[in-house]
Amino acid sequence: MPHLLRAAALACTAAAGGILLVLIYLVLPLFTSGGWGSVIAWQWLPFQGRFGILPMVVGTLLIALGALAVATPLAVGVACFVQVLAPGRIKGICLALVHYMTSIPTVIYGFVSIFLLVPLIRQWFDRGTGFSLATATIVLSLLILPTIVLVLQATLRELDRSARVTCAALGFSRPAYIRHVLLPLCRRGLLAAVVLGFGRAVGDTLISLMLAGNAPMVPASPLDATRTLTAHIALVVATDSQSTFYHSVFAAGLILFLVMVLIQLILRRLGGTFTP
Amino acid sequence: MRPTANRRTSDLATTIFCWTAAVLTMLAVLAVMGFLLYRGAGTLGPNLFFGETHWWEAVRGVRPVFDGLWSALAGTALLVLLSCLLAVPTGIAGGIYLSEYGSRRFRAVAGFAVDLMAGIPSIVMGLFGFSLIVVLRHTFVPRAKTGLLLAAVCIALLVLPYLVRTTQNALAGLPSHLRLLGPSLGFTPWQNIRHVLLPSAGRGILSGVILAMGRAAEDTAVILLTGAVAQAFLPRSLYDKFEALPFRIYYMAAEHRTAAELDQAFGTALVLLMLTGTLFGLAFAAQRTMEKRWKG
Amino acid sequence: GSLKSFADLQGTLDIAGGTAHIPVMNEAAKRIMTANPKIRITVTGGGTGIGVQKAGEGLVDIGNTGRALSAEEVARFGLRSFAFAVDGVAPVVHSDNPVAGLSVQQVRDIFAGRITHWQAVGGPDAAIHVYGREEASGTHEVFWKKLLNKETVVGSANIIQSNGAMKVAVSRDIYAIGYMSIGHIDDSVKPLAVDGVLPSQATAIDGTYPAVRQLYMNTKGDPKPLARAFIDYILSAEGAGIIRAAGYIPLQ
Amino acid sequence: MERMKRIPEPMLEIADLSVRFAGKQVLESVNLDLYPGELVMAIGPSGSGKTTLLRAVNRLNEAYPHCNTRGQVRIRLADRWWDIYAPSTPLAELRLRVGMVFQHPNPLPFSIYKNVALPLRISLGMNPKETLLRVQRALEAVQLWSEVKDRLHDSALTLSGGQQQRLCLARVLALEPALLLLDEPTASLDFKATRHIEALFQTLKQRYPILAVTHNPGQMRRLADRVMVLQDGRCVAAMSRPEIEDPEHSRRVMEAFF
Amino acid sequence: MERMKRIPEPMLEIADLSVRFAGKQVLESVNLDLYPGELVMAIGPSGSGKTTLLRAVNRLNEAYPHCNTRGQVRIRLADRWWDIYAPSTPLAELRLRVGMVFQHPNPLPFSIYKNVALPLRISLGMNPKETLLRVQRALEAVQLWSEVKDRLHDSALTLSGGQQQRLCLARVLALEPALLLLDEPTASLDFKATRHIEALFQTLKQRYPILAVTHNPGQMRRLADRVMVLQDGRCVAAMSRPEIEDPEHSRRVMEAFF
Ligand SMILES: Nc1ncnc2c1ncn2[C@@H]1O[C@H](COP(=O)(O)OP(=O)(O)OP(=O)(O)O)[C@@H](O)[C@H]1O
Ligand SMILES: Nc1ncnc2c1ncn2[C@@H]1O[C@H](COP(=O)(O)OP(=O)(O)OP(=O)(O)O)[C@@H](O)[C@H]1O
Ligand SMILES: [Mg+2]
Ligand SMILES: [Mg+2]
Ligand SMILES: O=P([O-])([O-])[O-]
Repeated sequence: MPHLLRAAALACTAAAGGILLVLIYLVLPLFTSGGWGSVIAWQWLPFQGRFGILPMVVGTLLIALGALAVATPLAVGVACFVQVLAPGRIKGICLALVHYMTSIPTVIYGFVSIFLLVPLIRQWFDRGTGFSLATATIVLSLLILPTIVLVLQATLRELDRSARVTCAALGFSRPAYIRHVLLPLCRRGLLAAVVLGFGRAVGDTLISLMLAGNAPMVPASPLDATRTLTAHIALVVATDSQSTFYHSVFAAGLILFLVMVLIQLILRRLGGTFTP
Repeated sequence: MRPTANRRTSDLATTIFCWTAAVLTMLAVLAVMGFLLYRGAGTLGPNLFFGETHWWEAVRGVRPVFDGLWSALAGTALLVLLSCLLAVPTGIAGGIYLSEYGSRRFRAVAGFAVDLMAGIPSIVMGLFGFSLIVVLRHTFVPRAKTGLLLAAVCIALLVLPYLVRTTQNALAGLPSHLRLLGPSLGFTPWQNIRHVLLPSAGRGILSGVILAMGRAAEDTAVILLTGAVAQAFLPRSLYDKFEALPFRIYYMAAEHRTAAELDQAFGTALVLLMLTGTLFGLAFAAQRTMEKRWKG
Repeated sequence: GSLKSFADLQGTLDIAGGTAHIPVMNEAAKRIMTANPKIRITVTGGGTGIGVQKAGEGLVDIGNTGRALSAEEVARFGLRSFAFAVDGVAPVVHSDNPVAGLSVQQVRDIFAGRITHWQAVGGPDAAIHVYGREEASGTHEVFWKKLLNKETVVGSANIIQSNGAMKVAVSRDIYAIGYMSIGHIDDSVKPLAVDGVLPSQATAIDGTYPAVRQLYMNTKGDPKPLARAFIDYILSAEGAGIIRAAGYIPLQ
Repeated sequence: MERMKRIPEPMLEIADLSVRFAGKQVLESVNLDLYPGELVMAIGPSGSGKTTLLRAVNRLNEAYPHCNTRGQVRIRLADRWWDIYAPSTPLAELRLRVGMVFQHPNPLPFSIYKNVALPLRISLGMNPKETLLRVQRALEAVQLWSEVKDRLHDSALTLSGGQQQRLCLARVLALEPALLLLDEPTASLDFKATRHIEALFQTLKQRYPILAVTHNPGQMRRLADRVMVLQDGRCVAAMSRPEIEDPEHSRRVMEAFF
Repeated sequence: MERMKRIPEPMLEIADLSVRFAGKQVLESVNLDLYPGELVMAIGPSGSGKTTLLRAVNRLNEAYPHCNTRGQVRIRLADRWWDIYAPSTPLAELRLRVGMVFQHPNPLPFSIYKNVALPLRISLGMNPKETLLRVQRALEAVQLWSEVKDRLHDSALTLSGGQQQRLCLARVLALEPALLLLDEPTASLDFKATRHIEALFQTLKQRYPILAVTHNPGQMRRLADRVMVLQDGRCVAAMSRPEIEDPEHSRRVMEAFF
């Protein structure tokens, strides 16, 4: 049995390595042809030979970080609510709903938002088309919320099992228990949850593609349209397959990949100090 | 007997914060579902699924379905099945190995690889699959085409790291006395895993599987590049192009020509929602029964 | 040239590419498959770029383009083109927009971002919401070459992925302006007269409206029997009927 | 245990207390008054309901599923009577004033220092300097200070069994509760440490009345002012100090009920 | 503890054993031979390394981070000597033959029945019928059967402290190990139950030699064939049966090292 397990683990590792190698192989032409200079730039004007994808990098980060900033506090609140504060019945309903949220498809969030949220944003702010950074951020935060809540709550549940009675006996009120025992102890779980959430946010294509407006520029306000790297790939992959134009798609893919590497490295470094 | 004012305020703030978060979230989800129900419920009926085609002929694949989502439904079901078949055993096994066996070094390397893979956006995975086919065509397999198998493989790769990580985390999160106890009773590592650790971690692992299945059913970006098309009918082999519900929704959301078609799109979204909901319900029930069994 | 020629054929035919073509392709596929259920035709869009690329790589049997192939594309992939219809590309606005026509210069100024307010062109007191297409689109290329004089579309324009989607987007945004295939235009959007010429298939064919192009099907090398039959069918009299019904002018 | 007439008012009043878990009767009609300055011990065979009795005093039984409690538990704090099971009672405050040491040590997965300091900081809102002092005093009281003063920031889970038990006692003492519930507080301690802790209890009971559980007849003889004997959830006997001191009598009681 | 010359071969040989946790010396050069039919007790103040010593015998210390063990531990099974720390030793089998009862009861979060039955099913591959019989016998041996026979399928976590302790003992006995390690196995038991368990140990030691930890001098006097006294991780004294029985001598030893 251990051999089978080992084989599976090796397969997982090999797959990751393989994907990385293929991506690098595909980006190589950019290095040899010196196309990098034109890709790492601020202007996307393909017909004038300017293939800058930095605006998309900024767009990606803005949307993902924005979604994280909205979703993380919400998720912490929901997880603590479910684990500690919710009365029995409501706890069940709330938890079931959050579980259920994981099964709501991205495309449905996008689809519904086009008809529900976009017109609202357009009317309320009376500026822009409604397809904007803000719209995508809000919807994306809803998408990554259950991921964060569930990962976090799994940690909370274990902690709660061992600490609840003790802390009750020490006279901690429930909110104090949340603030001073659960939250500090679940830092690791929270971090893991946030990373997973960030990964999902950066990686999501459909919501930004459908809602962010896809203008290849750095937005000046939350109501401006912007384009993420993922949407960029979806939009530009529809070109013939041997120009710089096309290779910039792989550059976008590689940048997404490298962002993740960076985050992982930072996390690992942090990780050491979190061992209990 | 009275707490300090300071503490009372913080407690109140914490309570209000948690309640607000929960209520907001629930409202948001209910709004999405309510809106879909309101717009889509009216279209539910045999027509939505099979259009003008007779349902029995459609189900058998004798006659193509126009203006119905039957083919998309079947395509999505096949896709989820195939990709889970590939990913679930591998992912769980890999997770167990990483958490219970691997050497420190291997664990670090493999763990990092898995994390990286978890970071690969689905569109990049699609791009990878697409490029792979192009490369294969130029080299070993000149007849390689995008289609169901490729999409399933890419989606399997996409959900694999989630499975590995949730398995690993669920095992790592177990209290240490559980880990000590098996060995002290003479279990081999594998027996300890099989009979003590896995059952205890089962809930966590299963929720990982739920997450994975949900993703497989809903992912649009991967199949966008690896074989989903707007009109294809039932695939006859693993290499055929196929329709899928999420892609159909994406397509119809942008392309509907009439109000009736838009209503169809809402109906399709509702069906997809019910499908993922059912999958989810099944997994949930399985989780319950499993829990009962190992506790008894 | 007619449905009967499919009687002995079977197998799968994959079609992808230009989004202007989709109504024609879908209708033809539907008729062929109804006549002979042994044939399976898959249709999807993606845009002209996808059509060139997928047909070129051999991933689909027929790749559609909304523009003529460049010499380089033909040389690299060995593609053969089959033109089947004439189409124009028109600027469109919401049907409630009081603006009915613009000068070429106004069109250029709007899409270049120099005119940002509807009042500047006699419209309502509101900002102009510009919608554009992705660069790989054939529709975009024609509009950009023939009406915009190769001037870049303003960066803040919302990018839309297909002709159908452009129509939906413009019809839902009262201050929108976009451009799309004339064949796709219906009541939900309003084409703008350019220098007094209202874009329509009639003005396109008689040469008074400038932004005109042909729609092509492309195959890698000579088409295989099923693809051959499909192309022949589109180019037949029955095919012409389908093309006309979709709002395009068949090439005879 | 019939109520005894004394001049001072009791601190704790348990009247007709019954507890069921999933329908199974675990405690039945238990009565007890606890007076200031007194250390009452509950003894009884394993599974007779001693722990459940202690947990009933600060409503911790409710943390377990299918628990049903009837009867009355009242506590006098700052000259006011609180009905512990009344919905309006501020439960957290109450538990804070009722210190409980569990049968098996349950340190939180924090550092040694934080285990004692956290409740002080949170529940009493103490400032860091005062906290440090109080932590040290508490650890000294249970004779743990010298053993851990160099590793205060190690995880409490690395302590030995006896060290953990003393840590949990220190954690409760630091809070200066109004009443102590001790569930076999010296079970994991060596005899020397036990003697020390017992001496500590002798002083403590002047300040906080104590309700303790023990399995050790010697400890009972050394410490208890009164004893209640539980069997199958019922209070089947009681002993006063003279009776406890009479070896013949106490031996007879033990033989009868164990 | 200097080796004693006896005719039978020992079952367990601990030679020059040292254990460090994160650089801190917890055991230093401990030696011990355990002969068949013998019950040896380790005593010593809290934190002196008793638990660590027991855990060293079946390599459970390794489950904690930063543990470093030196020295030799050998065990004789079916007339073959096994070096416990040799990489080639089949660890799982070995642990199966070395039964250990922990200081604090650690039932698995399963049902009462499954807690005892699971190791039988898994490690010994016993069939269900045999298992049931063996479970019942083990629970009877620790006098738990009558208390739990109606609720075998309740969670073991709902048992009282003493019941949990007996359950864990039963779980180990059911496996019929070759050697028993007992870490304060009666700490949570009332005196009657303690006596019973002690009598059980008296019979058991004929079949399995026992290495036990206790805090109870009385228990030591009643049970131990030999005693080793630990202090700060070092073996500082040993007592043979006559010395243990001599109240004066044992009192002096205790006074000296606690
Ligand atoms: N949560 C629970 N659910 C069901 N039964 C329980 C629960 N807690 C305790 N019991 C049962 O109630 C009885 C009394 O338990 P309790 O823990 O009060 O005993 P105890 O007197 O403290 O025993 P010990 O001396 O062994 O600790 C026991 O039979 C026990 O199994
Ligand atoms: N995992 C660990 N990490 C660091 N220190 C440890 C660890 N385990 C034990 N120690 C320390 O080693 C010493 C001996 O611990 P051990 O548990 O062996 O004591 P003990 O003799 O069993 O004491 P007690 O009678 O209190 O159970 C203690 O000071 C303890 O704090
Ligand atoms: Mg108890
Ligand atoms: Mg110990
Ligand atoms: O027809 P197009 O999608 O290429 O504009």
